[in-house]
Amino acid sequence: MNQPLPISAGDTAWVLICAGLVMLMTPALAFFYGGMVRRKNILAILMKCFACLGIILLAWAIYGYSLAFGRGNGFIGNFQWAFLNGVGTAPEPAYAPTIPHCAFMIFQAMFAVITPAVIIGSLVERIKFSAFLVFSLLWLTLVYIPICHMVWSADGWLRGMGVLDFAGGCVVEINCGVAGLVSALILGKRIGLTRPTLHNLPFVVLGGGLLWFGWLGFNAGSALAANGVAANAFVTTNLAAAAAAVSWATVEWLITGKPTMFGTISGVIAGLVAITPACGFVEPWAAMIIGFVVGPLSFFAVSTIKQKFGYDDSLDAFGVHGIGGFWGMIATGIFATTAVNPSGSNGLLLGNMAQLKIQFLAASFTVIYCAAATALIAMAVNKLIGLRVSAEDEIMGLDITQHYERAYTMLE
Amino acid sequence: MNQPLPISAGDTAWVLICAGLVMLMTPALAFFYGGMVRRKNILAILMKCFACLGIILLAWAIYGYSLAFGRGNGFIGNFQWAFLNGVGTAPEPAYAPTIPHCAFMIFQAMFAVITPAVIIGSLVERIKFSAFLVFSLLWLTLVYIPICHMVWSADGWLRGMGVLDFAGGCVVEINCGVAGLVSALILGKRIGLTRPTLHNLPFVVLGGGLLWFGWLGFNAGSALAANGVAANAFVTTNLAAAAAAVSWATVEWLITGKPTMFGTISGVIAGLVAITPACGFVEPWAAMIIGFVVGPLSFFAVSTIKQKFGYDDSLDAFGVHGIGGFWGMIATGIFATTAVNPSGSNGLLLGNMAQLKIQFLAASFTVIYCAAATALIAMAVNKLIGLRVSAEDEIMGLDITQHYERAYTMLE
Amino acid sequence: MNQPLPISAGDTAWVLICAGLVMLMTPALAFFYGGMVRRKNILAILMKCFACLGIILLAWAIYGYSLAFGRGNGFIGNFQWAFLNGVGTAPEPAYAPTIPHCAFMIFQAMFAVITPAVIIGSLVERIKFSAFLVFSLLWLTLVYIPICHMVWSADGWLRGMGVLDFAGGCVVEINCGVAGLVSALILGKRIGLTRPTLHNLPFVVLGGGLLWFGWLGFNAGSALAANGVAANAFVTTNLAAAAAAVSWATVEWLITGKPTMFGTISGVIAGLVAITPACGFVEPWAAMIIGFVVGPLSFFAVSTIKQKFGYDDSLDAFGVHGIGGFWGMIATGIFATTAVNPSGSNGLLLGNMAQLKIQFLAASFTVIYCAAATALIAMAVNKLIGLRVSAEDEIMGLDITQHYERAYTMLE
Amino acid sequence: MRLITAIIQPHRLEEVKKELYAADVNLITVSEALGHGRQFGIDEFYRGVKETGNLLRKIRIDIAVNEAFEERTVAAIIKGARTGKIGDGKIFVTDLKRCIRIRTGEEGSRAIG
Amino acid sequence: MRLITAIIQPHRLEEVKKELYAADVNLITVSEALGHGRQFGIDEFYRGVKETGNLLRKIRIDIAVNEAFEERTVAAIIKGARTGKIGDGKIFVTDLKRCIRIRTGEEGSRAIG
Amino acid sequence: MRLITAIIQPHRLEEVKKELYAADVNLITVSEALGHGRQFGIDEFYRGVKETGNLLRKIRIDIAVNEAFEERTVAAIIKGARTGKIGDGKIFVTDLKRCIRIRTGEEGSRAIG
Ligand SMILES: Nc1ncnc2c1ncn2[C@@H]1O[C@H](COP(=O)(O)OP(=O)(O)O)[C@@H](O)[C@H]1O
Ligand SMILES: Nc1ncnc2c1ncn2[C@@H]1O[C@H](COP(=O)(O)OP(=O)(O)O)[C@@H](O)[C@H]1O
Ligand SMILES: Nc1ncnc2c1ncn2[C@@H]1O[C@H](COP(=O)(O)OP(=O)(O)O)[C@@H](O)[C@H]1O
Repeated sequence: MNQPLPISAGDTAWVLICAGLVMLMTPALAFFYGGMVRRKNILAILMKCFACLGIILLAWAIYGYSLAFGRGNGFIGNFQWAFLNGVGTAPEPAYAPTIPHCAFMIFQAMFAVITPAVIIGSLVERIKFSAFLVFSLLWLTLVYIPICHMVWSADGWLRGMGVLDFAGGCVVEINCGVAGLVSALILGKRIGLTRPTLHNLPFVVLGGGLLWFGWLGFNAGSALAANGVAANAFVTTNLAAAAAAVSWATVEWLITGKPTMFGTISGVIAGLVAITPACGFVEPWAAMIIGFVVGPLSFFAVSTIKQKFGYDDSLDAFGVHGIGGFWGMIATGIFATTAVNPSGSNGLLLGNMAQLKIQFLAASFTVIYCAAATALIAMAVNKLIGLRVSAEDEIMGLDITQHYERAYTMLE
Repeated sequence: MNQPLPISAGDTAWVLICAGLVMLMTPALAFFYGGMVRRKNILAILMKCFACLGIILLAWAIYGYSLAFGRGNGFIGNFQWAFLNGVGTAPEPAYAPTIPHCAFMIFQAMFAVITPAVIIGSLVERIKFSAFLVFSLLWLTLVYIPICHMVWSADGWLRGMGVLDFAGGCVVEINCGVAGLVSALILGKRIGLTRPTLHNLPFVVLGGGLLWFGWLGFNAGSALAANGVAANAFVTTNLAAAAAAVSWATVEWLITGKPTMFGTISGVIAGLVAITPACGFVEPWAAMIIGFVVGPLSFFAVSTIKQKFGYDDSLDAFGVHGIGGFWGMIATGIFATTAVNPSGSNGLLLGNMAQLKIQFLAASFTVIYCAAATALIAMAVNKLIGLRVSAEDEIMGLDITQHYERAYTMLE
Repeated sequence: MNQPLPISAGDTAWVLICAGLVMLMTPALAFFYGGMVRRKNILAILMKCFACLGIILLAWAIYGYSLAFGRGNGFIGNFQWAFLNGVGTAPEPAYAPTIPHCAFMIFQAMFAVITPAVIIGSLVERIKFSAFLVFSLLWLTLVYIPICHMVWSADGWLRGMGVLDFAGGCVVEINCGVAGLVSALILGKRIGLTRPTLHNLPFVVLGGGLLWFGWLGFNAGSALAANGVAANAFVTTNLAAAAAAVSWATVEWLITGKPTMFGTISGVIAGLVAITPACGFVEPWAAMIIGFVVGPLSFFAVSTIKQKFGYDDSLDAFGVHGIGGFWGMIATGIFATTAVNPSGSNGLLLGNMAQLKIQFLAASFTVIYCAAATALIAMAVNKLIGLRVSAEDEIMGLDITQHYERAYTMLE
Repeated sequence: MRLITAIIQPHRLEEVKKELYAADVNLITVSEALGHGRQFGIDEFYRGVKETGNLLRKIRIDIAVNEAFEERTVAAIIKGARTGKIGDGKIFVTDLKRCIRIRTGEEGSRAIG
Repeated sequence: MRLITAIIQPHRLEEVKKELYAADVNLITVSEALGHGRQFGIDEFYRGVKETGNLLRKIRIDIAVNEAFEERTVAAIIKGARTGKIGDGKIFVTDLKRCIRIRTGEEGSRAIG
Repeated sequence: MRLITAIIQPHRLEEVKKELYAADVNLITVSEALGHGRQFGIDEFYRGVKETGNLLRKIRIDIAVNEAFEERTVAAIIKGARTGKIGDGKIFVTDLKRCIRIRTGEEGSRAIG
């Protein structure tokens, strides 16, 4: 780079604040999940979320960013930017020509943090803290980074094939959802669970509200500039969240007799998940449809399929993120239009069947690769240090046994 | 539009992040209100707030935005932008010439969401969920949209008359405050209430703190550009909130013997309300006065007037938003200066008595129109499906009876 | 100013949103602290935090900003900008040439608010509310404003000497940490305290998470423009927080057997503190080192030194902010490089021993000045109106005795 | 002396307190409880999964009285707590052997009031 | 009549309820408690400072029964609550003088069920 | 056997526990309560509206002991809880018919400790 590209203050302001919003999503997720478990296990969730912020930010700076976005081959990057060497304030034209390279790096870092954090939802109330640390670092390295490279990096093969994944339908959502399911299967069910575990629904709603807020940065920030595409993504994100909240609550109303707050906030998240890959490629009306559809889909997954098969995907990372992410990838292939984003493609509705196939292929590839790699990692960790706490510790609660502390002490 | 206007990245970043901040205000309001009721009724509040986010965002996209901002007559818009058709990424010069049209639309959408959400405060612990849904959609359509059109749209008659309402003194604050009072009167008092209902004051403060944060986007974002007017609005908003917090707490100190946290956070909200119409037109010193005055005004309304007349405006939407909004409109007529905002007007203090009259007229018109229309809507809904839950359900709590769920379950 | 400088929309958007983020830090701090005390004392903490927002914002507008940034002598400013007279929308080239002057003013205002708010952590569960008000106003005027002027104003002597303090290592962190220790010593220990006082660790984590989010604006906003320096500060801030979280938790794991959530979030804050002066001057790898080091440092301070000397710096303002801030100032002198920020200097590692000396001198001066002045103020207030509540009130709890209200009422 | 323990509906607490004060019974201890009785709980649903709501919120009141006050205390509780609907609760009376006022060390009837 | 009070481990509550219902004991009152017994609490650490965890969460169950039901109630509680580990808890039985149903005013054995 | 129930000020709990342990009484159950007695509550104000604070936070301690331990237990509680100010609380002693250790099924005096 002889002559660095000029930096746009507006775009830089936008991407930085969006990176901040995505950072906030991990604490938000901590509360979204934390309220759903018994109070003896809330700190263990908060702790794992902050552990992701801690270790994954460091890993990202040390090698993750370079492996994910460095120029390697179609599957994985290289170490050119290890220790953020060369990731300075000059823009990197391959990714974001109007903002400092390091702004792009940190925006991406927050995606790498929250993805394994979502997996926590499948493992709560029984996973050993040390095992989670090892698992999440391995998973980052062997699953997140490769998929991220394939879909988003300049030389990724899925990107080369033309897949549309605006903010992480494959990279984030399918990935964490499938990983959650697979690792929950390997980890096994919680002991003697006969009742719902929620101890503080307002915390769930607080986390969910902050997730919505943060997701606006997640999705609209993925435009990497404060332009029309960002504005469109911002609009579609809100509309999909709204539509899915309404459709989930409506299905509940029809089936169980009343709409619930827990269902509504679950619908919000499902809608945000589904619009993630699509938000920068589809029009607002399509976003509403995408949201409307995902509500019942995810509701059905968590209330019926999970019950039927009896797996303990405890807080439904799979039912919400896996299912929603897959639908979002497909929906992008249906509704995408270059009218919204000239650097995208048209989808099925505009006659481009090919795009739908690409979307399906990318989503399926992610499912298969992620499932296989996650299974190997989880089994390896299980062998090595054991995934689960002892039955006594599980009964006693993870907060006190894994962290020597309690969330609430209420005598004075 | 042959040649679309160029988009400013800085302005777009600003309006989008401000739209995000205003989005956050509705969950914030949910906690502000949710902490004030008995724990058997908190979810019913959170639920109604998220219902506003859900259904009103959709309604706004489908017809609301067009009816509010489309070119119709002086009272109401048209359907030119129904389904957001034509609301794309090119700027709409009539409203915000430097940002995508859809960014303006979604910023306004968040105002339409929070306004009916504020009304919830008057109806808590007894309104039927289905009735609230119908009520709020009707109210959006028949009250919010017309007033919004009259005050803010290119051809609104109040705007034509020269009313100054920077961020919603009439459109948002008076509107929701008066609607709250009127619908509370029609709904009637809660059963057998002899004690304050607050169950979690920290939640109230959490909500209030996030409301302050979000309100910065609400007010300063209303400049629709990241310019001097926005910066001025940002400053005046903070100062008015601070002044009203201090004056409310001081009045308490004098009257009841101690300043309270609940009073202080109430003062914050009252200050934010009062500065809403004024923030982009007045200087910082005037903002401090506006804030100082509203504290005692609202305190008096909620502690004395409400007790005296005995209406059950449960969480004081009227006392805080109605009273504060009216004072804010008047204060704008007193303190406005074109030194701050050349596209505004001077107020009384700079010799322009006319402006004060216009402000008074607009505020009064809003009171009357809103009161009449809200009364009709509330009575119609009451007739149709009944506004109130049964006495048994009210005693049992709305969470379990309206939503089949409970906020806190604390045995393990 | 004949011809006002043009305003950059991007920079203005950035600084305003950052000012909003810093505003949010005070409510965030309220929860961070509020969860750490017994439930009978949480409102008294929230109240003091909001009191800072209230009275200090007003004081800043009335005289604080002018005294801090107005042109006076090397030690203190003047009254040229009292009542914000002349602090309008035109940029002030001495401080931030591309944004409205009032945007710079309000960004700085939020720093002035949070600094005394941090001191609350040393005084909880026993300080009289009125005494805190007087103390904090005096402290703002006699400690914060002078130090701020010396370090940051155009004619401050420490700035003239070349001290590097990007976002407030001296001005904010050392200042509040030392003031906390000194005033805690004068205030004395709480009565009969034999157990930890935390009543709600999730609140601590909520506050801590929001503090991290807000701190991104605090640090990266201090670039006063959305440029490469801001992006670098944003990156270093996140990495230091992550590193310190990991190192604190690791030390716990080694010493007590398990890493805790409370330790991890404390590490986050310590990391944010330490990087505060350095963030705009050092590279990301250095930020990781700075964070790694501060974790054990602060852990040692709060778990060993405090126990040994037996002072009641209740929530560790000194151990975290004082120690962390001092280390941050020194670290800036070690790791600073003009490659990151041309308007900075090189540090020890690049051969500039002088910078390290300057940093040490500025930090030490702040310690000494702050300690002396704080001691005088605290003793004066103690003499005048008494710092402490009565023993009965302390036992009964500050919420009910100082504010006539209770945080949680849980019977229905 | 008697120890009277009542399990009542939460929303009747104010009424019961009023009746007790009216009957000159001023010293009481209140706590939270969850009850399972004849009263039919409402089913709850979490993400579509049904949970039979079988523990309902109740309030427990403990009152130590002299024999002479037993009847009026029971009567006051009934008056304040009765709605006639299932779920109104129960009153349990046990024999109280000793009652000591911590502050003074007084015992027996004098310590009760 | 008897008042049976059991202090059990929180995670056994569902099991105990099940056994009670199986034994036809359907009316119970549950509340939260903290217990200190033989069971060894886990030390807690807050910012490196040790706190001997000496109060563990327990559940308290109160059940009023007729004499005839005493044995089966005690047996059901034991069956549901026993894990064989220290901390399983205790059952306390006291004599219940009177039992009144608030809704109807009924007294004695008929009011208990 | 005796069931000793004490209502004390929350801030005396640590002291009471210390005295009980000193008196070799190690097994106790603690719970939260709200009390209304002679102690004068502080009026509360919410948005300017007065609320007579008439329920104050208390701690309830339940201890089952053998007769031989009754006196020292009562004495220990008094020693730990007494401040001499109104609100110190009460101790209630009832007769305990049976005491069963769930873990072992042991009954009576042996089950108590
Ligand atoms: N035998 C009992 N033992 C313990 N608690 C009881 C008993 N009977 C009733 N209760 C308590 O009283 C509450 C109300 O009893 P319920 O049978 O629902 O109504 P009612 O007394 O009006 O028939 C129950 O929820 C339970 O807490
Ligand atoms: N004598 C007693 N008085 C009051 N509560 C007791 C007594 N003995 C036991 N408990 C309660 O029962 C719980 C379990 O008792 P513990 O001694 O830990 O186990 P175990 O009964 O299996 O020996 C204690 O935590 C305490 O709450
Ligand atoms: N007769 C009683 N029945 C039930 N609880 C009582 C009784 N007397 C006192 N208490 C409890 O003891 C607490 C302290 O009693 P109070 O009269 O305030 O102080 P003191 O015992 O020092 O005179 C009360 O708040 C209440 O919880």
